[in-house]
Amino acid sequence: MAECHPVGFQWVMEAKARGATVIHVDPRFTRTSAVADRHVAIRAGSDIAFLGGIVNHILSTDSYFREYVVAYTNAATILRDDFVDVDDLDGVFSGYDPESGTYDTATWQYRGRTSVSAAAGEEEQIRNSGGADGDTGQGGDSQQHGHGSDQGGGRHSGGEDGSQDEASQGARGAGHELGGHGANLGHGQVDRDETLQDPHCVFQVLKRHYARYTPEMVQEVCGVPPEDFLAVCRAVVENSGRERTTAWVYSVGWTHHTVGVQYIRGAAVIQLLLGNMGRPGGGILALRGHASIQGSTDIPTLFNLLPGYLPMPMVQEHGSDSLADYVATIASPQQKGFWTAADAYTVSLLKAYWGDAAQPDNDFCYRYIPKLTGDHGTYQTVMDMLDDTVEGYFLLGQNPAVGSAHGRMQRLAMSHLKWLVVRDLNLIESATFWKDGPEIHTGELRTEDIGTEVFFLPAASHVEKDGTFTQTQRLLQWHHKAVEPPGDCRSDLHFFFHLGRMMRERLARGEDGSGPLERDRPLLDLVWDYPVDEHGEPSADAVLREINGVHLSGDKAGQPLSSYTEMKPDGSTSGGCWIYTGVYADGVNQSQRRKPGQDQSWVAPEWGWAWPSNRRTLYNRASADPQGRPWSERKAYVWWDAEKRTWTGHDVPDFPLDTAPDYRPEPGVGGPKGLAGDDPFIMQGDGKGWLYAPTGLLDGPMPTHYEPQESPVSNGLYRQQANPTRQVFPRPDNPSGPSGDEPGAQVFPYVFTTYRLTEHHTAGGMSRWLPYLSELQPAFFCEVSPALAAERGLENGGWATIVSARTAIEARVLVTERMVPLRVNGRTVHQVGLPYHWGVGSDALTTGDSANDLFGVTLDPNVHIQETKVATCDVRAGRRPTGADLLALVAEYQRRAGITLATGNQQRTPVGDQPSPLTGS
Amino acid sequence: MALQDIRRTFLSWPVVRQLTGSDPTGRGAAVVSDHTRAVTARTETADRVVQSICPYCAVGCGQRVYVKDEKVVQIEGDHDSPISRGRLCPKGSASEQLVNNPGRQIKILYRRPYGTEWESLDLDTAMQMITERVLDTRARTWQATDDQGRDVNRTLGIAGLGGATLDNEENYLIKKIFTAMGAIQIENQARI
Amino acid sequence: MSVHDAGTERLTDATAGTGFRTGRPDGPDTSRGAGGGRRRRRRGGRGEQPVVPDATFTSYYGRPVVKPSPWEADIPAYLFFGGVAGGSSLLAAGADLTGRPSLRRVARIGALGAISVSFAALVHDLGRPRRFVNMLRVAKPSSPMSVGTWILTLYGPFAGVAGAAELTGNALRRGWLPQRLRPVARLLHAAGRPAGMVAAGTGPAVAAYTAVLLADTATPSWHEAYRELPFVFVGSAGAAAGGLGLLAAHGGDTGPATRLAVAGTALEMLAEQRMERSMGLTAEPLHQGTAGRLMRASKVLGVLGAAGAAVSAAVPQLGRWLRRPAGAALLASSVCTRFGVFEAGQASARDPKYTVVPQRERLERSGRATT
Amino acid sequence: MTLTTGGVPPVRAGVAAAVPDGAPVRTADPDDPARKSGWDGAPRRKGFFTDTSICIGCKACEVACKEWNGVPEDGLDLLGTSYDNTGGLGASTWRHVAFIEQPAAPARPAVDLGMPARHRGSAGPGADRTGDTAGASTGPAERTDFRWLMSSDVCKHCTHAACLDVCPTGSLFRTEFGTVVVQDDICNGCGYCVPACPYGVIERRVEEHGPKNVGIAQKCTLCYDRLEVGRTPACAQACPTASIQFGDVEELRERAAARLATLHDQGVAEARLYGDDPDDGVGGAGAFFLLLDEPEVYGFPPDPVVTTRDLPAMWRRAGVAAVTLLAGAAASFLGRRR
Repeated sequence: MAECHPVGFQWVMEAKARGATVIHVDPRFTRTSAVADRHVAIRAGSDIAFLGGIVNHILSTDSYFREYVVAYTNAATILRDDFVDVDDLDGVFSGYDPESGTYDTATWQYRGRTSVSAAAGEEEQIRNSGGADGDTGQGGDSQQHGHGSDQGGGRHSGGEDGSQDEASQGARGAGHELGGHGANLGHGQVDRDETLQDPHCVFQVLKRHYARYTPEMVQEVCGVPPEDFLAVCRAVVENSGRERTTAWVYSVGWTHHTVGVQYIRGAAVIQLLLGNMGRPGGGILALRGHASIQGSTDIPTLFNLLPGYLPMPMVQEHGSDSLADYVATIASPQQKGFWTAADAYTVSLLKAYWGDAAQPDNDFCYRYIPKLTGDHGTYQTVMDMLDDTVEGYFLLGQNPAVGSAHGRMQRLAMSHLKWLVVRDLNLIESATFWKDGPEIHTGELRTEDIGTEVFFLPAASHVEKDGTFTQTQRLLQWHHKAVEPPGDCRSDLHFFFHLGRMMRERLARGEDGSGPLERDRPLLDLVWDYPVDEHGEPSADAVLREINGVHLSGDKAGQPLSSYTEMKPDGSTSGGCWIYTGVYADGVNQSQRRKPGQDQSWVAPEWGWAWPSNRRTLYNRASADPQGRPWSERKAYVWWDAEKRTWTGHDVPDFPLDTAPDYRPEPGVGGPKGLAGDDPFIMQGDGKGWLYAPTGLLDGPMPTHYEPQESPVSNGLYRQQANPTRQVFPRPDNPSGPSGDEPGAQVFPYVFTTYRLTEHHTAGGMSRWLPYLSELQPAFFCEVSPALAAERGLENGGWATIVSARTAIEARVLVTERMVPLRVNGRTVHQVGLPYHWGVGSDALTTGDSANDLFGVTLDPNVHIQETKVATCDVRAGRRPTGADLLALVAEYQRRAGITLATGNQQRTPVGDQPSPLTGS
Repeated sequence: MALQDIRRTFLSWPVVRQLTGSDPTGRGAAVVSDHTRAVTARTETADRVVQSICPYCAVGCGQRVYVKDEKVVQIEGDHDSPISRGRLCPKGSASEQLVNNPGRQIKILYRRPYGTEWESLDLDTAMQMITERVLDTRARTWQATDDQGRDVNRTLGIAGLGGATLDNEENYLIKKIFTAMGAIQIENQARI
Repeated sequence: MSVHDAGTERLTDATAGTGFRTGRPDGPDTSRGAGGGRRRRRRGGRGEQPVVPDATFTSYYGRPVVKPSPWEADIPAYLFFGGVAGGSSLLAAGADLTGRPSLRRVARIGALGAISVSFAALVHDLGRPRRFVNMLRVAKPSSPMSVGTWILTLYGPFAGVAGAAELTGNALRRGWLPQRLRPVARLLHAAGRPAGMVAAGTGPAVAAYTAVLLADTATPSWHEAYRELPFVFVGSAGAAAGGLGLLAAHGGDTGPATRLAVAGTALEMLAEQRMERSMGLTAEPLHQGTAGRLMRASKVLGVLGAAGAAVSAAVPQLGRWLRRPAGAALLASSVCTRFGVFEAGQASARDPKYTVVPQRERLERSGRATT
Repeated sequence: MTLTTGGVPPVRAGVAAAVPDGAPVRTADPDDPARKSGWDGAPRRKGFFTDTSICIGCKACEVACKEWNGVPEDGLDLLGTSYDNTGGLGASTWRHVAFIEQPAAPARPAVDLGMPARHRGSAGPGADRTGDTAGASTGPAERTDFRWLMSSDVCKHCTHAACLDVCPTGSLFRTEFGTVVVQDDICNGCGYCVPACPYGVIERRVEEHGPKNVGIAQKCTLCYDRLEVGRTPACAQACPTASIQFGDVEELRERAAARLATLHDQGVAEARLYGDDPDDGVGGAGAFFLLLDEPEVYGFPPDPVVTTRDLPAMWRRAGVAAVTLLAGAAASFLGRRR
C-alpha cells in the first residue's frame, strides 16, 4: 500500500501512531513492510491456505464474534445434506463435471432450495469485497470500499463447442452475464439453527472445511513459520470485537490468480466471523490502481455489464427479445433487498439510451441491445483477433502490449487487425509494435508484412477536460477543466461524441442515399444530442445529468432524480446508471462539492459524492447490534433512534430508514420490505453476510486452496492441483510449464511474481515518458535473494535472463535480502520479483523487457481475470539472446520440460502419473 | 547617468550596505539583490486555480491546478481534500510534467497498412477515416442472428480496451455508442 | 550501453563502500543494539598493518559525505602563480632597494606575469566567468575568497605598476617607445618603487591566504592541514620565487633568490612534515595516487633545487650551469606541492573514510558518541 | 485570481489559511540567525524536521521539489543501491531519499573471524554473502528484524552555514526565515561553497543538466518563494506520511524531542535526533532528522563542524606565515653581497 498508494497510506501511518498494529503479508519485503509492525513473507499463490488457517484459528479457538455471526451472517443457515466437501472428493466439491470442468451447484444450496440461478457475481463482491478489479495496482484508503466487480462472461473450456456451451449453461448458472447484480436466491426464507450445532448448518460445514488448515499446514503450503502465523492470528482476533475492528486491505493483485475471487471470499469469511463488516475501521478494502477503474466498472466499459451492474443480455439465458425475461433473471420479486426493482433500473437506462423511441409497447427498445453468446472478454477477443474475426480495435488509455498477460499474443493479435485506433497521452508500445516490438526483433514479424492501419490520436489530460473519476471508495469527484488541450489532443468524450455523430449522419443518409437500414435504428434512435462548446467539446455535465436521470413526466418533469428509489419501470424516469442516481440530487452536481475536510466531520460527507446515496461505508447497519445500539461507544457509526423511529448516525444509514430493529417481515414479502430489522446485508437475497456462498460462484461455495496454474510444488491438501474450473486455453501459442512433481517441473524451478513500483504507473504510459519519474526507476530489474544470486551466479547491477514456458526476458539484477527463500513442503522455494512497468519500444525515456511477456493466459472462471501474480521460471546470469536465438532458447526449454498442449491444461488433476487425454483441442 | 542614480547605485552596493546597515558581515539583508527582493511564488501570480483530481491511481487525491496565460504552471495537492490533505505521491507530484512534458505527442500520427513510418494526418480527416472504418467493418461483420437463428444484432468485428483512466462520462458514452452500434467486445483494465 | 556501464561502475563503489560487516575485532559487538546492523569496513587485509589501526567505519554505499570542489587545474595553478607573484614582489622590492636590477626586473615582471596568469586562472575557473565582478559586491572576512579578492585587488595594481614600470623602463631606456608614451613611462618609472613596496607589503598575504582558501573547507585533507598549510604555502612561494630569480636573473644578483629558495624549501619541508603529523588519518591521501606522486616529486625536486641553488652559490663555477636547472626544479617543486595538496584534498573528499573516521573518533573522544 | 469550483474561496484565502497562526510571528531570539544577518523583525526561523521512522521512501519529495523549482532531470542510471537511483544531493537533486537495507544480526557471533576477505570491486553483496544469508537456510523466522531504512535528505540550512560564510559574492544569503539561499542572478560559480559544505549538499550545475543555471551553485532554497507568500515548501506539502514536517524550528525541535521520547518509550532505543542541537558543530541545523541508526549509515557526517569555526585560527596562522615570508625575504637580502 505504501508502494502503490502512498497518500492513502497516510491513514495507515496515522492509525499506527494511534496504536494500531500493521501487518504486511507479501512475498516481498516492500516499502509497506518497512514501516509495518510485522512482515510475513508468503509464497505467491498460497493465500487461501493462509486465510483458511486464520479461519480455522478463529473457529477452533472460539474467537468469533458470536452475536454478530449468529445475527448477521448465514452461519446458522442449514444447507442441503447432499453437499460434499473437497476432502471427500479429493479436491473438488460435489457437483463437479470433469468433462466440462464445471460445477452443477444444486448441492451447494440452502436446504429446501433448488438452484434458481447462480450468478458469477455475488452480492458480496459487488458491494463489498469485490472480485474483479483486474488492475494490478491497488487503490486507496477507505472505510469499506465495495467496488463493483465485473464478473461474468461465458466460459471457454477448450474450443468454442456451441453445443457443450449450451448444454452446460443451466448447470453452470448464468455467471457469464449476470454480471454484478447479485445472485438470485428466489426468496429470503431459510432454515436456521441459531445454536450453530446442526451438522449441516453453514457454521459446522465451515468448521469442518477449514479444520485441516492448521498452522503446520500453513507452514507447509505458504512457507510461513507457525510462530509468525499465530502472531498474525492473535493480532487479528485481539483487534476485533465490540471495541475494536480490523481492516483487511488488498491490492488488486489478489485478483490476479486462477482463484482470485476466492481469495477475496477468504478475507470476507474472516471479516464476517470477526464482526468487521459494515463497521468503522473494518471492511475489506480493495486498493485500485487507476483513477476511475471503479467508475469503469460501475459505468462499465466491460462486455458483460450494462451500467449499474445490470447484465448484458445473453441469448441463452435471457431469451433474445423479452424485457420481462431479462428482468426476471436478475432478481426474484420474493427475495430481499433492492435488486427487486431491477425493472425500474433497466427501463430508466433504456429511456436514457433511446429516449422517446423507448416505449412500453416496444419493450423500451430492449431489443436494440446486442446479445452475448459466450465469453467476449479481452483475452478471448485477442484470440479472436488471431483468428481474424476482429477487424478493428480501439485502445483507450490502455497499453496491452505491456500491461496484459502474454504480451507476445497481444502484439501478434494486433498485427492481424485491419485497423487500430490508439488514444493515449504518449506514443505507447501498443501504438508502435509494428515498428519496434519484440517480434520485429526476433523476426517473427516484419513491418512490411503487417497490414494493420494505425491511427494514433493524442488524448487530453485530466486538466484539459471536465468530468468525474470514481475513486476506490466509490467516491465521485469532479475535475474541472483548467486549460484547452494542445494540438490535436482531444478528450474521449469529444472523440466518441463526434464519432457517433458522424456515424449517425452517414447512416441517416444510408448507402447511396437509400435511407437507413433496420440494424441502424439503435444508432439513429439513440439520444445523442449533448451540447458542445465552441471547441466542439461536449458537456460532461450534461452527460452526468443523463447518468443521474430525470423525471420525464409529472410535475417534476425535467428535474433530476434524487435517488434510485424514484426510478419507475413505466418509462416515466430515465437514468443512465441507477447506482449513480443522486449525484445530481437537487439539481446540483454533487460530485463538485468541495467543502474542506477540516470543516466537516471525519466521515466528510460533503466532499464529492459516493454511490449509492452518498453512503461512505456500506452495510453500516451492521455497525449497530441487533437491537440497533452501537456495538460500543468507541465504534458507534450508525444506530437506531428509538424516539424518532429512524436510523441515524455519522453516515447515511445503509438500511430502510424506518425499518425498526425488531421488524420482521411476513413470509413471502420481498424487496426492501422483506428485510428484517436485523438483516444488514441489504443486497443479499437473505439479508445476511455469506460465510458460505450457496450461489453466485462457479468454483466453490467456500475458498479452498489450489496451487497456481504453474507451481513448483504439489498441492499439500489433496490430489487436485489447481482450480478445477479455471479457464484454460490449450493452444500452441499458450503453453504452460509442468508443476509440482510432474516431470520437467524442475526446468522452471523458481516462482516469479509481478508488481508495481511507487515511481511508475501500470504499463508506463503515464510515467515512463516523464523525466522526473523515469530517473527514479530508470531500468527494468529483477529482485532476487542473495541465495538465489549465489545459486545462479547473479551479480547486483548485472543482468539476468528470466525464462518461462512462453519466452525469455532480461533484466538488471538487484540482489536483496528483501527477497526471502521459503521452506515449502520440505524444499526451498526461491521467488523472483519483477516490476511490470517496462516494455520494448523506442519512444519512452526508459524501456526494457516486459514482465508480462512471461505469462500465459489462464483465467479465473468467475471473472475471466488472468493469473499474473505467479508462475514459474528459470533464471540465468547474463543477457538473453536476441533474434532467432531467443526463440531457440525458449524452444529448448520447452523441449527439456516436455511441454505439450496437455501440460497444465487438464482441469481435473489426473490420478497418478497416467497421462490423460487433452481437454479441448 | 544622473548624479542621483550614481548615488543610488553606490548606496545599493552591498559593500556600502554592509558598512551602513544592520548586516556588517554581508551574509544577510545587505546582499539581497533586486531580483531576490522581487521573488514571489508563481501560485500567486497565476491567473486562476482550478480544483482537480489526480489522474494516476484510484485514491483520488485532490489537486490544485494553477494556470497562467492559459498554461498550467503548477499542480500540487489540495489541502482541502479529506482524502489526501494536500499530499501527493511522486506520480501525482509529476502531474504538471504529464501535461507539459515537451516530449508529449500532441499531433495525430497515421501508419498506413504495410507502412514503415508514421505519417501526419489532420483531425477531421482522421475522424472521417475512422468513421468509415467502423461502419465498413460493422457492415461486413454484422450478425443479425446467431447460428440457431436467435436475434443477436451485433458485430464481433470491433473491439475496445480501455476506460479505467477515463472519466465516467466518457465511459458512459463509449458503452452507449458501442451498444448502439452492436459492438460488444469492450473491455478495460478492470478485467486485467 | 551506457546505463549498464555506469551502473556497474557505481556498483563497484557501492560494493566497496557498503562492505561486509566485520564488527570490530577489539571492540564491543557493534553489530546490533543501537548501531543496529551497521556495516563496517576495515581497511587493509589481514596481516597488513593499516595506517590507522581502528579505521572501521560505515558509509552510504561508499558514497562521499562531502563533495570535492568542482575546481580543476585552474585552482592549483592559481595557488602556484599567486605564490610566485607574492614571493617575487618581495624579491623585487629587496632587489630594488639593494640595487640588484636584474633580479628586480625578473621579479617584477615575474610577479606581474604570475599574478596575471593567476587572475586568468581564477576567472577561467568560474562557472560564470562574466560575473567575476560580483566578487566585489561584498567584503566578507568570513570568506577567504572574498578576502583574497580584495587582497588581489590591492596587490594586483601595484604589482602591475611595478611590472609595467619595469617593462616600460626597459623600453624607455632603449628608446623603443614612441614620443607620446614617454611621459607615461616616466611616470610609471617614478611610481615603480613605491608601487613595488606596496606590492611587497601585500605579496606575503597573496602567498599565504591561498592556504586559508583551501583549509577553510570541509575537505578533510585541506581543513585538517590548516595549522601548517600556510607555512607550507609561503615556503613553497619563497622557493618558487627564488627559483624564478635563479632561473632568470643575472648570476650576480641571485644571492637573495638562492637564500630565499633554500629557506623556503626548508620551511616548506619542515612545515609539511609537521602538517602530516597533525593531520592524522587525513594525511593518508598525501601519500596515495596522484597526490602521492606529486608530493614525492615535490620533495625530490625541492631538495634537488635547493641543493643545486646552494651549490651554485657556493661554487660559482658550477653555478653557471646548475643555477638555472635548480631554479626550474624549485619552480617545478612548488607546482607539484600545490597540485599535490590540491589533489590530496580532492581525493580525501571522494572517500567517505576521511570524513567519517576522524569525526567518529572526535565524537568518541568527547564522549558524545551514541553507541 | 479565481477558483473554479463551487463555494470555495479564491486561493489567496487558502494561502492565508496555510499560515497556521495568521500573521507571521516575529522571532524574539537574539541569537536567531536571521536577526544576526540584519533582518530586523524577522519571522520565526523556519525549517524541516524529517522523521525517518515514518518515511516510506516514496520520493514524492524529490519530484515535488523538482516540479516546483524547475530542477532538471539528472540521469537515468540504475545504481544498484537498493531503490535509490538518485545517489545523493547535488546541483540537480535538492531532495534525496536514501534506502538502506540492513540484514538482521546473524544468530552466531564473531562473523568476521574466518570469513573470507572482502575485495574491493567484487561482485554484488549477494555473491559473497551467501554463507551468511539468514534466509538461505533458516527461513524468515530468524530475520524478523531485517530493516529497510529510508530517509529524505535535504540542505540543513545550518545556523552557522559554511557555504554562506565562504561565498565571495553575497550570492548565498541568510533569509529572513533563517534559511540559506543562493541568488541565481548573483552567483558567479566560483564553487567555493561546494567543498565548504560539511554535508556535501551544494553543488555547481554542469552542462549535462542544463541549460538552466549551468555553472551556478544550486541547492534547496527551502522554497524561499513559497515561504514569502506563506506556503509550505513543496516537499513537505507533498510528503504523504508527514515524514517531512515544516514549521518554526523552535517548535519543530520540541516536536522532535517528543517524538523521540515516544519512540524510546516504545522500545526503539536506536532512535536519535540528528542536527537538532544548537550546540553542535554547525550551531544546529534548520533541517534536522530523527534517525534509526548512526548518521553515517544514511550518508551524513557523524560530527559536522562548520569549517569557518577555525577561520580565525587560520587567519592567525596565515598571518604568521606571511610575516615569516616577509621576514625570510628580508633576511635573504642580508649578508654579503657577491
